[in-house]
Amino acid sequence: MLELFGTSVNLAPIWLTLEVAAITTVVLLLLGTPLAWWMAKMRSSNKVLLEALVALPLVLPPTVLGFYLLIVFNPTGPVTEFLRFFGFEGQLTFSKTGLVIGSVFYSLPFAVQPLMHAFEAIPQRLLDAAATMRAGFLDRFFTIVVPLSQRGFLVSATLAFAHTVGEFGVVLMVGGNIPGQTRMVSIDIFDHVESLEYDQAHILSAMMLIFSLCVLMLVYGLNRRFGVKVG
Amino acid sequence: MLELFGTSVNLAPIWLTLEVAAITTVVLLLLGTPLAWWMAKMRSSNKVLLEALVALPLVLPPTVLGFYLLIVFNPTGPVTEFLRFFGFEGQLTFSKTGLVIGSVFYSLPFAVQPLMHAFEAIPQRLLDAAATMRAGFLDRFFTIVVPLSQRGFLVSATLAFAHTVGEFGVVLMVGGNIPGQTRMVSIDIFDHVESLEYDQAHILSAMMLIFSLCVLMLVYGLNRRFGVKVG
Amino acid sequence: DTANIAVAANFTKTIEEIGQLFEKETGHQVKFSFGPTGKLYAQIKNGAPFDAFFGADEKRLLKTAEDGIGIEKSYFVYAQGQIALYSANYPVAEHALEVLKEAKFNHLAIANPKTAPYGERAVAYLQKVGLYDGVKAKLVNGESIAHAFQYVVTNNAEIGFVALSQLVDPQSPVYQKGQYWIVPQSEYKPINQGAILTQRGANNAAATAFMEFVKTPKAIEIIQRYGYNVQ
Amino acid sequence: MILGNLRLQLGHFQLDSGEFALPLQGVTVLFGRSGSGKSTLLRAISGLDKQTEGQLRVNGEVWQNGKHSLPTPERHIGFVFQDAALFPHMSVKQNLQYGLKRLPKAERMAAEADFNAIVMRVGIADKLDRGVNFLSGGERQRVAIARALLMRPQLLCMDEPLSALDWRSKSELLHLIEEVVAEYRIPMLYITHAPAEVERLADRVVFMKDGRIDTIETLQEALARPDSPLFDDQGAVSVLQGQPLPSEEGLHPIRLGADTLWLSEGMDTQREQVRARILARDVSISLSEPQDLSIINHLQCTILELLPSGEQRLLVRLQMQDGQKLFAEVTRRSAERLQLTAGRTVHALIKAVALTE
Amino acid sequence: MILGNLRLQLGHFQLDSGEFALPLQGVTVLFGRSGSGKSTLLRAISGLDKQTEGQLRVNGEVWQNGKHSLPTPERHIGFVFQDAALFPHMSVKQNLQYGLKRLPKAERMAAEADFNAIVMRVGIADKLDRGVNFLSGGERQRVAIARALLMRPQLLCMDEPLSALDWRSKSELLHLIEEVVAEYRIPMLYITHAPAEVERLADRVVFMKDGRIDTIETLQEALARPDSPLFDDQGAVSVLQGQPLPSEEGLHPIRLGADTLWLSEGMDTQREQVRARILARDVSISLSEPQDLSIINHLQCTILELLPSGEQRLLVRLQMQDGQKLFAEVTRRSAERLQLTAGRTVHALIKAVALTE
Ligand SMILES: Nc1ncnc2c1ncn2[C@@H]1O[C@H](COP(=O)(O)OP(=O)(O)OP(=O)(O)O)[C@@H](O)[C@H]1O
Ligand SMILES: Nc1ncnc2c1ncn2[C@@H]1O[C@H](COP(=O)(O)OP(=O)(O)OP(=O)(O)O)[C@@H](O)[C@H]1O
Ligand SMILES: [Mg+2]
Ligand SMILES: [Mg+2]
Repeated sequence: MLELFGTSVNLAPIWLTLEVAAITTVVLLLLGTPLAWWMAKMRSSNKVLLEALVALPLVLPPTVLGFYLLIVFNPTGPVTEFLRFFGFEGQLTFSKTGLVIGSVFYSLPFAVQPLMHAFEAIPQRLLDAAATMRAGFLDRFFTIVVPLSQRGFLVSATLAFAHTVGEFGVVLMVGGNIPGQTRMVSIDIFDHVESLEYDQAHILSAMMLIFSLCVLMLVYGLNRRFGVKVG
Repeated sequence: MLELFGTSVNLAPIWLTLEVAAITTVVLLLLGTPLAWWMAKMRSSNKVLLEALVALPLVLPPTVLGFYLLIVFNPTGPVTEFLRFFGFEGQLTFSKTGLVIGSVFYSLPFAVQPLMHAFEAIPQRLLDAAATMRAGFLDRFFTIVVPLSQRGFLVSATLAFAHTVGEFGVVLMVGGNIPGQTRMVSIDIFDHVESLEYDQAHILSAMMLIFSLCVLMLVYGLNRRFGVKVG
Repeated sequence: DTANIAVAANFTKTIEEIGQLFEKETGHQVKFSFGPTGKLYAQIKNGAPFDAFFGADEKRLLKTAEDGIGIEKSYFVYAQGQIALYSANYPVAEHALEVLKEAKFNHLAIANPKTAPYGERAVAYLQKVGLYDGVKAKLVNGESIAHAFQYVVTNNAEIGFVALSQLVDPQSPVYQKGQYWIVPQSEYKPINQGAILTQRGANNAAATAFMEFVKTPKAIEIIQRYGYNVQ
Repeated sequence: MILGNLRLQLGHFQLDSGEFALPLQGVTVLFGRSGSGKSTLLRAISGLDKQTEGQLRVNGEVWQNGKHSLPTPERHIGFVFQDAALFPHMSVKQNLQYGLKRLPKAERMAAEADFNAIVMRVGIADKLDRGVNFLSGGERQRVAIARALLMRPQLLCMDEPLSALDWRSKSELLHLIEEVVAEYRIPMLYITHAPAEVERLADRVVFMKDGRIDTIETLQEALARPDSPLFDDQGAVSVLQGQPLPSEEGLHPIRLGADTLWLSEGMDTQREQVRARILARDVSISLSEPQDLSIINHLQCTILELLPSGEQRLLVRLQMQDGQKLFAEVTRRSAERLQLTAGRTVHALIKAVALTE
Repeated sequence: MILGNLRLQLGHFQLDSGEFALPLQGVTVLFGRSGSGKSTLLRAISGLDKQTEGQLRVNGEVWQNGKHSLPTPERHIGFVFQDAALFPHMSVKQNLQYGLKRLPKAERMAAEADFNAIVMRVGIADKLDRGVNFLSGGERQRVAIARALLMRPQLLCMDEPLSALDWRSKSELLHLIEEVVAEYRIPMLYITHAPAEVERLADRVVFMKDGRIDTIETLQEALARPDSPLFDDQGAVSVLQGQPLPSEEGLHPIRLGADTLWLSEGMDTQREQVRARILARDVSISLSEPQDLSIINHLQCTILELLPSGEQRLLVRLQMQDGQKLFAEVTRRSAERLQLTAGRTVHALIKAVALTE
């Protein structure tokens, strides 16, 4: 609990949000990097379909997305069964895992698009040159691609993080709003509004607004200065 | 009413959604074009702040945005008073006007960013050449800039339209869910879920999913083929 | 023990107060997840880890029993919501029916009659007293009773049917401001808010204890203080 | 006259021309290293950069006064850019007509009357209906030149119009520009890096350095010094002016005072004056009038001076009988063997084929 | 030997080399118009394009067999790209060491021992700690060449390594590459558009056309025809090979059989053979041995044939006393005046300064 302008603010949802956003960002970078690389190198017209699929969360209502994730990740559903088969225990939804999964889907375009653009901007010749100097694929990836797409990774990570922080619909559906476990800031703001605690809602909203603005300015600053494409 | 797979679907929210999305798109193009032009020509570091502000709806929870729009747009609030001064009658909330204004805020980045990129890609020399051929500013804008950013306008318009169609939080908060007036598809889906009418929800969601996918593929197809940057 | 309990959003403050008392007296822990009743139902149906479900109506609670998730014999009505007509400027305390009949206001806020019992009862009452057709065009639907209340609080609707609990809470932004009129309970079918234990909660000592605790006079006192009736 | 003193700050680069005066006739070439501010100065003169400050009067009209500047559309100039800057969404014809439509009525009528003549002159009459993206680089520049000419500008600016072209298009277009200059007599400001273009076109050269105007010289002055910036890896160059004579036996003579210089390449005999560009290394020296030699041009000259050029070579400055100067490059060894000294009369041998008009 | 037959489809472009065999020694130049598939062939040979199909054996090792191809890292080649392709996030030294670290131990030790020698040779010893973005174009290419040499490749590929440089860096680097070729004796595949580079470096020329190999000729064969694709706007060119002799009085003689050719530019006298490139238009013909003339080189030749070249010019093919062929360009008028006919003995006059090694 924190006292701010005479109003006590429960910090647990903030920490949880930051934690989930951090984990989501890591997961997104781990999954998004190969996906973005693959997309960057694709030439076929499937690429258009894949790009559209990745971008889908940008235009779908989050509650709709959340509702279907809820159905797909149902503990008796096929996805969970499949994972059980590999020794997975526990449940995908209504836990931090659920929050992370939901956020990963929701923030996917924000992570994949800047990475893809960064990868596309790496001149093929540099990779060719490395290949003639006896560097294999992974060697080239880590010694040439990664250092040269630093800014792409940074933009990707900050956008994914910020977007997860601002996430509401999916998280509410998939997470279940359990205090300390799945209640994130955006839901908390809403609970405050519901229970007529407008002061707390205002304070949390202001914090979120300032945070988002800072993150975006960072991203666009990098973008201007280093020519990383965003979004 | 439409019978589909043995389930009756109310079409009114669909028509309303398309109408609001269309109006929003027009408004966004009208407002977004000068804004995007101004931003494309800006060199100062304010540009970063402006870009961040325009992108804010991408990372803020829409319900939070909606809640504050509700406060700002109230009929005795300064915004409405200001509009009254110019002869505006009626109310911003609970009307198509409100839906459009809310959607304009929410879809702003989707309209402005592709336009800005399209404008930035127009070689200054073409405008200079036109100036030496006695074309004034507006003349140049309509005879050179607009035709050359056609694809940018198309991407801008389709993304703004699709995003408005998929809009939920803001519209829910500001609209008042009045059947035939402000009940949009995304809210309708939500209501069906709430009242356990899952069949209708599934049908509407599927329609929306397919629609969004088509729009995005169109956009990315254009993007690939004509090099218009998206998002 | 710790119990996770899903609670309809309108009951947020009340149950938090009961929960604190409960934790102090029994040493058990309770965690509340708030949300719209329909969404909570969808979550429970898809495996949400809730030990008990305090809804805003009876229908969706009993449906869980039908689905084999809720334990039918644990079902009881823990509170009855009371509808109040509130306005900041109209003399509803004395002349509620006249105000409704004249219908000089622009907007009358209610909760969505399709998804929220408060809204449904309000509409039923208006129909019963023959005023529905007169105000039909002015109805705006909040997604929940809290949302309807936001419309009134933010001045977007001049008048609205809200929950008595939202008016008598000392933290409420309209506490002792404006006027309200409690619709006599005899005029509408009681808004029975039902609670049910889930299969998951059957073996949870905290959950079962809490179900009983809500029936104790101490709890009832709190419930009544927040403006609900208890049978 | 163009009278001016312009300043313009672009990022870290500062243009500060200093006071300058240029006659509003013939071709003025802006010459200087990359980044010396040639394009920036030309853009400042054209009013294309809004931040320009200073003074500029052209033909008595005020184009720039402090921060106040006459908008480009009202300056009545033509501009040809390095990459032509054609409007990609218009056909060739539409590109040409873009400016026409914006001329006042009277001028428009006159310009439309010229349309066919100019289009023929520039050699794009058969390409009017093409999309500009289907033109070669050379054709694009032709359209750009026609487009600028059609506006009947009082000043024609060209910023490296040939530098993006291959050598064949370059030489064709250089020829075209030369003819346009002679025919339409529009004063021209021309930027180039190529000494060959300067030697062919320039009446005067504005040398730029670090954002300022260093010197303004006539072409003859600029070519007189052996260390002229106009000399590149091919070494020193002389430009001789003469009157074209009717061709004989497939050769094209030029009269230089009493002498005749034979060119193997054709030229426009309608013109009063033509220029021949001669590399110093293509000029040999003979003490006597040589016989039995495939070299046709033997011009009698007087040695003015011997200038060292590199380690083992000398640049010999010769004066021809009509007073024009000619450089010859010889090895020290030859110079010693032939005992070349200032004042001696010699024969300059120039292979006819080595000349380009 | 390189034995191959490679196919590669890129969009609408189809490479189909046809069977070819190239000795794995000396410099093989790929020459052809833009878009003829030179780069594509070189990339196919290097294994940089995964879709390559066909056959390729290099020194007996199978590099490509049908769709199966040996990965580039295992082909042990070096590659120098047009724009150097230095890693921008590394210093010069790190760029040079990138490949070294990936060599097997024994080779690495040997390469590290060569490090200083190569770095000195290429002239970048004082730039090792620089960031590569602070290098000039010429310096970048030097680093790229050193980087490739350090890998001790069995084949060195260069795709237009000089085309992005200014003329001064071009000539310095051409010199360097020539020396590297002579010194390290690494077989080289070299792409260029510039005839001058072909004439300086090539042992044989692969002419490409529309995605196929048109012909493979030795340099002498390629230069023998008057319509050789290697001749550009400067016209026909001859390349004479000779032994360098010690310089005298600042001039640099080359022995061509019994004759001596004097160059004013220095060359590496350690080398067994050097080449002199002579433009036909720089060669004049005299019937008698001329006196009093600043032209030093007078070579006695026999006229082999007279070939028309343009409207008013003739190309005279001469045979020198040591059997090498030399082109001279003269006007028809001169040819008639001097009565030049095949079989006649004449003197070819070449200004010393006009030679470039
Ligand atoms: N818009 C700009 N913002 C910042 N710096 C600029 C801008 N335009 C040009 N410059 C800088 O101004 C300097 C002069 O540029 P300018 O184009 O006038 O040179 P130039 O003499 O025309 O060179 P070049 O021969 O390469 O065309 C350069 O250092 C360039 O980097
Ligand atoms: N990745 C690619 N996809 C499709 N077409 C390609 C690709 N790379 C090259 N091409 C096409 O293949 C043809 C041959 O290209 P290539 O680069 O081999 O020519 P080149 O002879 O090296 O030309 P240049 O002299 O201009 O370098 C060109 O028409 C080019 O457009
Ligand atoms: Mg310039
Ligand atoms: Mg190539």
